[in-house]
Amino acid sequence: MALWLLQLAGDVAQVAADAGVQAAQAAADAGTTAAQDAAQALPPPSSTPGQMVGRGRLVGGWEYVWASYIVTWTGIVLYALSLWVRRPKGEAPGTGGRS
Amino acid sequence: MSGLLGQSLLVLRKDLLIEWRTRARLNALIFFAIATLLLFSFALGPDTVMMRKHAAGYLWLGLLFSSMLSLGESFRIESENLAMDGLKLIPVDPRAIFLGKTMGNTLLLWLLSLVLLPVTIALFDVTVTLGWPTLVGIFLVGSMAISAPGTVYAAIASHARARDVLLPLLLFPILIPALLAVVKATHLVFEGDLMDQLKSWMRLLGCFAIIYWTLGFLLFPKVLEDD
Amino acid sequence: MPSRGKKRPLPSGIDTNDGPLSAAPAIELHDVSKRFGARWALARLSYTLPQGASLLLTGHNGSGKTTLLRLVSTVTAPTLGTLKILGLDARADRMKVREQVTLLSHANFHYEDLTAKQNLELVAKLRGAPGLPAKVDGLLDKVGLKARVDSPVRQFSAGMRKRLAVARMLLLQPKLALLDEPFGELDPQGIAQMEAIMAELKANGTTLVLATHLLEQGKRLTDVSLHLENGRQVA
Amino acid sequence: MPLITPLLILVGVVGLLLAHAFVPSVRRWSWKAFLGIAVVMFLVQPYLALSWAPPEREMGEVQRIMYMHVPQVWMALLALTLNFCCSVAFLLKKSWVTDALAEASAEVGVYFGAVGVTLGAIWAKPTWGVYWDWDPRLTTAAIMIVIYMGYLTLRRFVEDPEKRATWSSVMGIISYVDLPVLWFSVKWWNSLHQVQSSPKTVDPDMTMVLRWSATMFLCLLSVFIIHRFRVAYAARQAEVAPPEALAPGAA
Repeated sequence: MALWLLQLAGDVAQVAADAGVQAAQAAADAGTTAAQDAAQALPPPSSTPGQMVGRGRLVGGWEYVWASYIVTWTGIVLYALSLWVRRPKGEAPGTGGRS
Repeated sequence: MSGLLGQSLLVLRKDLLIEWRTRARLNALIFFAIATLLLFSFALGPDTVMMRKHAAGYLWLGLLFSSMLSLGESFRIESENLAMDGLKLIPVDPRAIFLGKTMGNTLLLWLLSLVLLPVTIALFDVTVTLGWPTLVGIFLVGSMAISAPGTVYAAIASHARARDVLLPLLLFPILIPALLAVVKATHLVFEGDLMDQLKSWMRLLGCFAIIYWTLGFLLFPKVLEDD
Repeated sequence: MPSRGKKRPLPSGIDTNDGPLSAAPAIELHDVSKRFGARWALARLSYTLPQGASLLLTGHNGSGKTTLLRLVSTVTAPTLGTLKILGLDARADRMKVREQVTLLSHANFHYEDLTAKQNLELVAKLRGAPGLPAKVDGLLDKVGLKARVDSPVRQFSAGMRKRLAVARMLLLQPKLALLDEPFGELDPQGIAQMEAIMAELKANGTTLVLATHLLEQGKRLTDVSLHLENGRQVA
Repeated sequence: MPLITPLLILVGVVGLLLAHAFVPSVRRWSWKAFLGIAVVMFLVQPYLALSWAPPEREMGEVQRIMYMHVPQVWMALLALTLNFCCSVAFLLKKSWVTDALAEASAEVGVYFGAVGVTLGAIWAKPTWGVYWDWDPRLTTAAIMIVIYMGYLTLRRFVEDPEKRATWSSVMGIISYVDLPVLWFSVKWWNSLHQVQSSPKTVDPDMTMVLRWSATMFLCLLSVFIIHRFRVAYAARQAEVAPPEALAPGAA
């Protein structure tokens, strides 16, 4: 359990790093100031659904968003699989650990 | 019955007596702690400024590693001849066993910290800026904070498989708040407390100690007795 | 606790109302089972031992004798079933039971690094009854350890450890004495000495439960017997 | 979609959870309901989180990681709270149900915590420039996972079911009580190190998507815990089942 999670974290980190080489460089420069500014002043909230609050100082970075989805979904599939492998044997059909 | 406190003190006295009669073991523990500090200073290289800055951390890491040995040992003597069962059957209140053992482990750790202090000063070139009584007090509260959860977990680990691996594995992460607080406090005593942070760190450390002495007192009977 | 009865009811088990004030049996097991890991060391054992009657516990190694004695001593609790000792619940009134019951076991509870005398003094002080520490020397003399009172237990032979354990048991003045192989590791002279000590205990009204392979001595000291096989009562 | 939708679904899910806890007949099918709700919500969630919700002012698109990261950390905390409750309950009254539930919730909590921390690290890279910046939240969560991995290790190292249950309950209580102290210590320790704070948002659209994701992960958490509980409970039953030695009449 722990092992594959660690491996997974490592792999994803690698993938994300490869994918976002250029963006990460830009982000690294913008990142520190961005986070500090954000802590101080927040924009007035938009109440209209769908309207953009702003373009965001940090441009791009979609590969990180995708990486987060990949990690989550892979995790869910693998954990569900591990539950299925460990399902109690000899139970009446329908109540077993099938998910 | 000689009362809870009386029994606790008798258990403490017994542990100290055994510790005194096996002085060789105590000496080995002290040398182990000193050797750990030496290793840290070797690993860090000859950068004096950095050594001084991190001295508090190394001192407490050395103490933490030594405490694993002393905690394990304090329950090994109880599992020889099932002496712990004998204590239970006299009968001794399990809470008295907890209090006595925790006091014993606290004293031992405190003693160890006092022995390590001159070594730290010599190796890492630190100065005690805020006064010795403060430092000795911090050492005492720090030893109390490590001993209470340490005693509960050592009792559990001493009955489980692979106890030598299990104890640090369970105990280290739990102790992180206490370790951060005591290292910070010690560091401030060494380097001076310009921003008056010592009080809040000591409050955190004190809270940790109180919480775990209380929890240990309440939960130790569950560890010791079959229910 | 009611005073223990001098009258010795004959061992037929369940009905023990023939004792005088001591209506409570010494040991009352009801459907007791004990599991260690995946193994059942005792299985559905029900048995009643009246006070004053002494029990001989027989069976091969691993038949559950030691487990039974440890259960009765309250040092461990049964997995299933209920257990009453001297009329007290072995779980709820654990501390009161322990004041009246002692266990003499293979693991003899000594601290290796303390001397014989320090070990006994510790027990006496922890028990807290007045006058106990004064008895330590006499008891060490009685079990034949007078010459070695100040040697650490680590230097003792197995037989000497056994003697010290007997002194510990006598110090605690039990109403119910649980003896797990009391003659083990003793020389013939020691066996005779121990038998005399136990006979004296019994004459003073202590209920004995004796697990031993020395059937001859065992039968002389007891009135009833219980044979265990694979954790089950056979006879 | 009305902004209140996720709250309504959440109320339904919580109601079903309560029914699962107190009505035995519900237990046979409730996990399928949770799974169904989870699947539907999972299908909609990418649209909500990746397109419908506005990008954040400072962090732009990267902030969308929050909809995955934050709810999963919440779920971890929720599972560990359940573990604490089960630990206390077991010490008060011995029961294999609470023991198995404690085991299940600890493992699922560690799982969600590990994924949450991984996502936190991924989020940290574009915003702070490094994967690990000793942010108090991230650090506390990471130590928390280590603590509960120790808990799971202890469970594996003790063979006797009664002892395992008692000792792990003691450890569950001690570990849970440690979490707030840990949080404060890491926060103070960090505040001297540097000031770091994740942006918060009050945009109602963002709140709606966050609630949607939280409800979705709550369903998933329920499915995982129910099934992990079945695994643990069956193992416990096999361990404590009276063998033929205890069959009636054998005595």
